[in-house]
Amino acid sequence: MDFNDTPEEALFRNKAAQWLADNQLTDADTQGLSRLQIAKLWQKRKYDAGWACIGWDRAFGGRGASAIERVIWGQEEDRYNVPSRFFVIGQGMIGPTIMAWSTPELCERFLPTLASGEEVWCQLFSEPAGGSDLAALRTKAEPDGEDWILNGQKVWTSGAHYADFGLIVTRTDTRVPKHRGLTVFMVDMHAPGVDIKPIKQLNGDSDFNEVYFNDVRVPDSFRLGDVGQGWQVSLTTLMNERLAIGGGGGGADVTLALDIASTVDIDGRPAIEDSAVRAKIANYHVLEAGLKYNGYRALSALSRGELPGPENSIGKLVGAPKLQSIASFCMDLLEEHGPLWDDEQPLFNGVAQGSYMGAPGLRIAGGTDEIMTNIIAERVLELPQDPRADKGMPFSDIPTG
Amino acid sequence: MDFNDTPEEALFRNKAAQWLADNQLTDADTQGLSRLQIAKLWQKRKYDAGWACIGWDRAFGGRGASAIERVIWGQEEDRYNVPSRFFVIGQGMIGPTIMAWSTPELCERFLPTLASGEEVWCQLFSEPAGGSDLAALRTKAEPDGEDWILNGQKVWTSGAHYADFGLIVTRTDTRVPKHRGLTVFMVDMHAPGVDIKPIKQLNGDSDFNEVYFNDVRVPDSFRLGDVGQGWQVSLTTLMNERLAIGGGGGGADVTLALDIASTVDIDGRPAIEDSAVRAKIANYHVLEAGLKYNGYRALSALSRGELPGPENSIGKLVGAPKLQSIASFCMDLLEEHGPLWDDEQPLFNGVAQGSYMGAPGLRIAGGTDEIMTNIIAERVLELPQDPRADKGMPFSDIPTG
Amino acid sequence: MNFEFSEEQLMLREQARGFLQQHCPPATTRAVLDGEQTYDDTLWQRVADMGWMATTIPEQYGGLGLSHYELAIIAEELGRAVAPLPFSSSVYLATEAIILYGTEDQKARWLPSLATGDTIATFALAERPGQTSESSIQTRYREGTLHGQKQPVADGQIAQLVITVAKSIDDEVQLCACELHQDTVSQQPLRTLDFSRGHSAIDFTGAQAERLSGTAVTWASVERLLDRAAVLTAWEQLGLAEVALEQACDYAKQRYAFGRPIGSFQAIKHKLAGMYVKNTLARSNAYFGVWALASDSEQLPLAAATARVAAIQASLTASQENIQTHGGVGFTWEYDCQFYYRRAKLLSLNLGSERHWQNRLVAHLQHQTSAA
Amino acid sequence: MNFEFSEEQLMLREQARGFLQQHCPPATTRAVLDGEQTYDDTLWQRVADMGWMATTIPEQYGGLGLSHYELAIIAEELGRAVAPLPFSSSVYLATEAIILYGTEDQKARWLPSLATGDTIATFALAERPGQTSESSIQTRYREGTLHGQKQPVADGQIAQLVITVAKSIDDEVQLCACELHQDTVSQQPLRTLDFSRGHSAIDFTGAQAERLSGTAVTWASVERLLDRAAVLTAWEQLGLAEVALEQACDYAKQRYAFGRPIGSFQAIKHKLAGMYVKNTLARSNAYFGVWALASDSEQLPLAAATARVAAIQASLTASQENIQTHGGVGFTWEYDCQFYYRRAKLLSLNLGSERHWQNRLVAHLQHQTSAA
Repeated sequence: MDFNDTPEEALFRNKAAQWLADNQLTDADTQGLSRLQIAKLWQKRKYDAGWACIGWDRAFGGRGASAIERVIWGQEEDRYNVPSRFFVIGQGMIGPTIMAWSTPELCERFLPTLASGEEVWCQLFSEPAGGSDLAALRTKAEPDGEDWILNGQKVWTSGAHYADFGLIVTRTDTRVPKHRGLTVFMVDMHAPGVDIKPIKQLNGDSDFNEVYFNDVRVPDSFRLGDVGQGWQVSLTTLMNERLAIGGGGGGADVTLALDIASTVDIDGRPAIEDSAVRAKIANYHVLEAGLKYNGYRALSALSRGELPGPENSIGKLVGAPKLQSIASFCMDLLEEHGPLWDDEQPLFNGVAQGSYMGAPGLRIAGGTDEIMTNIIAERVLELPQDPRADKGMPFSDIPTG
Repeated sequence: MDFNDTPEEALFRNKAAQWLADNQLTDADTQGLSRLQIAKLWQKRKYDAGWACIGWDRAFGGRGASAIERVIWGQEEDRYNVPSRFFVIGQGMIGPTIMAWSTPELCERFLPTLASGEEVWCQLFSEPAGGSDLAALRTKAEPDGEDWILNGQKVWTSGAHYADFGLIVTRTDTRVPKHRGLTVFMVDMHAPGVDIKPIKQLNGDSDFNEVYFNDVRVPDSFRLGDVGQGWQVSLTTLMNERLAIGGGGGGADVTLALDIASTVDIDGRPAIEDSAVRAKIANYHVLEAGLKYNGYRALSALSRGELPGPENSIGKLVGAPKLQSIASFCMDLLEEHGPLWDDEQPLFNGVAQGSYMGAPGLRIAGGTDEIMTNIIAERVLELPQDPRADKGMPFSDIPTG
Repeated sequence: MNFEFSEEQLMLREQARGFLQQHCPPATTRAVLDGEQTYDDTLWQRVADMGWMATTIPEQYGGLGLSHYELAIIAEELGRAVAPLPFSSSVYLATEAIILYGTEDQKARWLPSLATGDTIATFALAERPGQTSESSIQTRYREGTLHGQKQPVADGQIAQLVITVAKSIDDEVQLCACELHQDTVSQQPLRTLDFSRGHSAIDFTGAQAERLSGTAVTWASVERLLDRAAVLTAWEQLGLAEVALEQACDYAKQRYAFGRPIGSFQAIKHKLAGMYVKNTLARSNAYFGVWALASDSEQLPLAAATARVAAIQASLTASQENIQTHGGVGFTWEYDCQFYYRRAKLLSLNLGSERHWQNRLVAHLQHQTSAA
Repeated sequence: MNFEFSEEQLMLREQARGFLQQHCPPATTRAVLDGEQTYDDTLWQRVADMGWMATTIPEQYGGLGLSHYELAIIAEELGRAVAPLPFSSSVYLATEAIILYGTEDQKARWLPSLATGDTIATFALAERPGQTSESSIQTRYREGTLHGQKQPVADGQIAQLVITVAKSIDDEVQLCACELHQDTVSQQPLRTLDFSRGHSAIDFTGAQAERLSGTAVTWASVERLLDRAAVLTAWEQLGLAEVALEQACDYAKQRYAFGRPIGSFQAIKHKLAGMYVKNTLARSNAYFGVWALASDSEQLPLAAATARVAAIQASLTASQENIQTHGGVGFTWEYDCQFYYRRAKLLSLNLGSERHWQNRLVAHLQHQTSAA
């Protein structure tokens, strides 16, 4: 066990740090560009130098780096303020799915442009009728010659409004139990019949969309896996989602809480000297440090060749409620000033307030706290499943309220 | 709304207080007697003066008092150190069941001796195979002429070793769904074939027993309700249990926590000045005060003629985990001295330690935390039941692992 | 002993609930959230016509002379409706301050128009981030004028009058009444996470003001005022918590997943039962709180702190877990869950945080214990 | 970077687990709980034969000279077995103290027999109820003798040697080694809620003692010793927490209610998942703790406090909810759930409470932040 770099790792870290220092984006580079354009510019620069998707095979634009090297790269890149969220879904989740389920030709067609950031992807899984119950989805795909015709509605689709392609799960058979009638396709988001409507969230942002499909035509060659094999294909994506989402992700944290508690007073003394404040900060640190070292341990497992397992659900399960709680706590430290959330008058930059308003979404998107807990109970602790009212039932017969 | 006595109530309180002052047990009275003997002596003294089971009809030995008067009496009696737990089950739960389901003759036979403490009762419901799933019980009752023959085993029976009679739920039909094949009897605990074995708990006490029935004969006249109506009869007992158990019941509480925190130091200052300590004590007070006023509100509802409903489950649901938590907290205040639990060297009389060791039982006996939560969810909030694997299934076909 | 509201009081509740269902449906709150206004002035007029601002104002000043039981009932209903109104500022704080500490003249001058709602008043306490205490107050009252900055002040921009906590030159605490429409008063709007209630920073640069001086004012007077407002706010928080629980239960009964209502899953049903438990404890503590308030009991400080802490805990939990129960739709702008989430956090910090009131609670427990 | 034990270390774990399954089954703990002895001396001998007491003792003093990784692995297994042994007193505290602070002569005198287990040693810190701090230490060391009372001292009655925290006449902190078999030392047994471990009050009335004086000792030295012991204890707590979770899972899979395993009810399965989450966080923090200990990192104080707080929380929850999952049988004397419940609470207070370590944790966070 060693929490420090080996000599080889230190060498790699140096090399990465050097490249980053030499190639970081300048103000001149980004002048007048949107966040997305900046992200694409940076991604392309990395790609051209062999620093994009470094864990991927060189054939697909990567550099065949190890899991530890990926982490080192991530740590070094994090020192710079570079936008990355636009590619998380495509590179973190969909790329591996394409590799696992597609033909060499399609890999060559799609993976390099995914790695270079030239094409952005989104994931079209959730539907109004199927949130936690993902497999209850209803979007239909019907064969039509060499093509398929898609009709239906997806929801909670991040980045649909700037995505070029989407990975979509559809229902191709309603007469079999729900997990068995699904099929996955790659769909061109610019195709006729694709209609995208942003969803405004309670925090005022619009990170998600509704996506409507009206007679959208997809060639059969864009199918991933066999017809009816969509559930297994989706699981590849979801398994990688656990790694991609993780526990971190900015927002209110122990550092912010310490900062605020060192600034404001309680009874004429800095709040950080208050024992109740200290106890809470200590508990949050236990969660943050635990998740951090947990991530390191998962990485060691990956390095030994193990697959990312359901135990990785813990990152989001702990991280999202922690974000909500610590954000609330930071506001409490500010007392009556806590609710102030004004960009014009920044008080610790509104991070606590923004986190408090964003956290409810994090506790739901990508699997609710309850679903994550169930995954741990059933797939890690191997406790028996809930009785399944719809088990073995043809999809068309399942009660929907 | 008034948290003070009305003039009539004040009069009643005076009368009660006066009688208690005049008639309290003296050291001479109790010299050489066991706790049970003292309890019986006191109960008989109250009975003879019309102060036993004061809510019951005069015909059964009570005084027809109102719900509020019962509380006032309880408050006044609580000022004296009188043993009462021996009669809680009989008077609080079984008496009302007999009144509801029995003949006038049997009421006259059993209720006065129950009120006077001359006969003690126990409740024979739980079985090894049916804990939370009470209706899964297996003790058989088979007809034999005018009698029934009982065979089986009960468990977690409080006071079986000093009880004269017991209220027992038996299975009289295994071919119907589990709730429909039950029948309730009153059984003589001194009858041949009744065998009682104490259960040693983790705290070293033996409050409960296993009770074995081997061909125990019970006359049909001792049946309560019809054959097959045992579930409904049991519900009367359980409904009254919620009121009888309540949330209080001594042990570690905010008063103890305040006492310890005012005695021990943290960093050279009394622990009570520590903000983390204060926050915890405040939270416990919110629970204790909430339960107390909740009890008062339930009482007002009773006074208006409402029946004790499932919302009364909250007392035990909150009270038992609170006891465990505050006991643990009190030990924490004592730091390394916390685990000391020695009668020879009393440190706050070992109340915290005793409570910590007793609380696990309270969280389980009389309905686990989980069962209580389910009752609130299904019967107060009217949320749908869990899917019942055994619903409508003949008892004999239900999986038992 | 009787631990329930009277028949008349329960009728008032029913009436208030019906009124607000009609005149303050979710669309009303949403309109303020979406629009430029920081309150609904039509609703304010309607509520004034109902006489709610007049509830506890004595009859000789144009009030109804009712008790705090009635006011608590109204508070609960306003909480249920997440009403976009300056009610708490004007009624629980400013009006109460004048009734408690004003001179005969001051009462006669301000209470009648507060009773009709023609005057909106507010209360200015906090200055800088962190806990407000006697020593943190920097605003000065000298020779009839106010100097300093107060923020955040709820409803400052729609109020005509503000009761301000200040200190005299010799550091004595003062409650000063100050008309807001003066050149020596300037305001900056402040955005909060609940913009269905307006807030601002108020600068007093020598504004004309007068002391509430019907009775000697000290920091203890301010705390007494806050204790009283805390009870009424607890009822508002409780109303909010209960409606959040009701919404969550309704949704859990009707939304299906895996072929059955999500409310049949213990993960959801036990979450909802937990919310019920917190709400119930908060309600019972609020009962004791309002009794202590209405009967001017010595137990008010402890009762208020207990009601406040319980209400904060219940309302934050209920508003968070209502969203969680709704899943994806719960955190959309389109659904109403957000109203409770915003308002619950705002109310949990108006008047001071959970930690602050936990601390006060224990102080009064200690006081009670040492007195016994 | 590598966040896992080595193959050899994992083999040691397997070997230790097998050894304890054979020689310290639940019946062993039960026998001590039911009997008059406060430890199992046969097991102590067997463990000594395995060389566990010798783990980190340098080879020149008869030890194995292994790292704290190996000792943590043994600690975890002893925790799983709820072993009725004075291991923590003798190894994590007394032996460590001598290695850290003893003179060459002192090490040569005591370490060899501590390594073989022939000497059992313990550590005496606490005196009166409440938090132990530098100022609360009253025991005096003067002119080679000890004066004062220490309680509770774990394993005092079976130990031959005690390392005692005392103060010199000029109030300087001292660590004093004192043989217990002297007329000037008397002991009173103290019963705790975990009587599978013995405790006593020790009176020193002029007992012969000597200072550990290989290096200057201050209160910081005591804290450093406690930090190191806290990491090892966290591993013991973790072992206990994991076995409690395993038992609860096993029972939940096999016990039926309402026609299905209770582990299929979310009320139970989510409870167990919650225990798993706490255990997992405790484990990851314990990894960082043992790395900081083994590598003598500057981060040890923060790592130790974090591991300690996480381990306290995980082990208390696991031991409580294991009983709860078992229902009625869980709180009987006959079932083993009680072992974990008793030991978890004892370990949560040995070395100081959760609050104490939370406070230390934040002190080191502040230190780290201000250093950065």
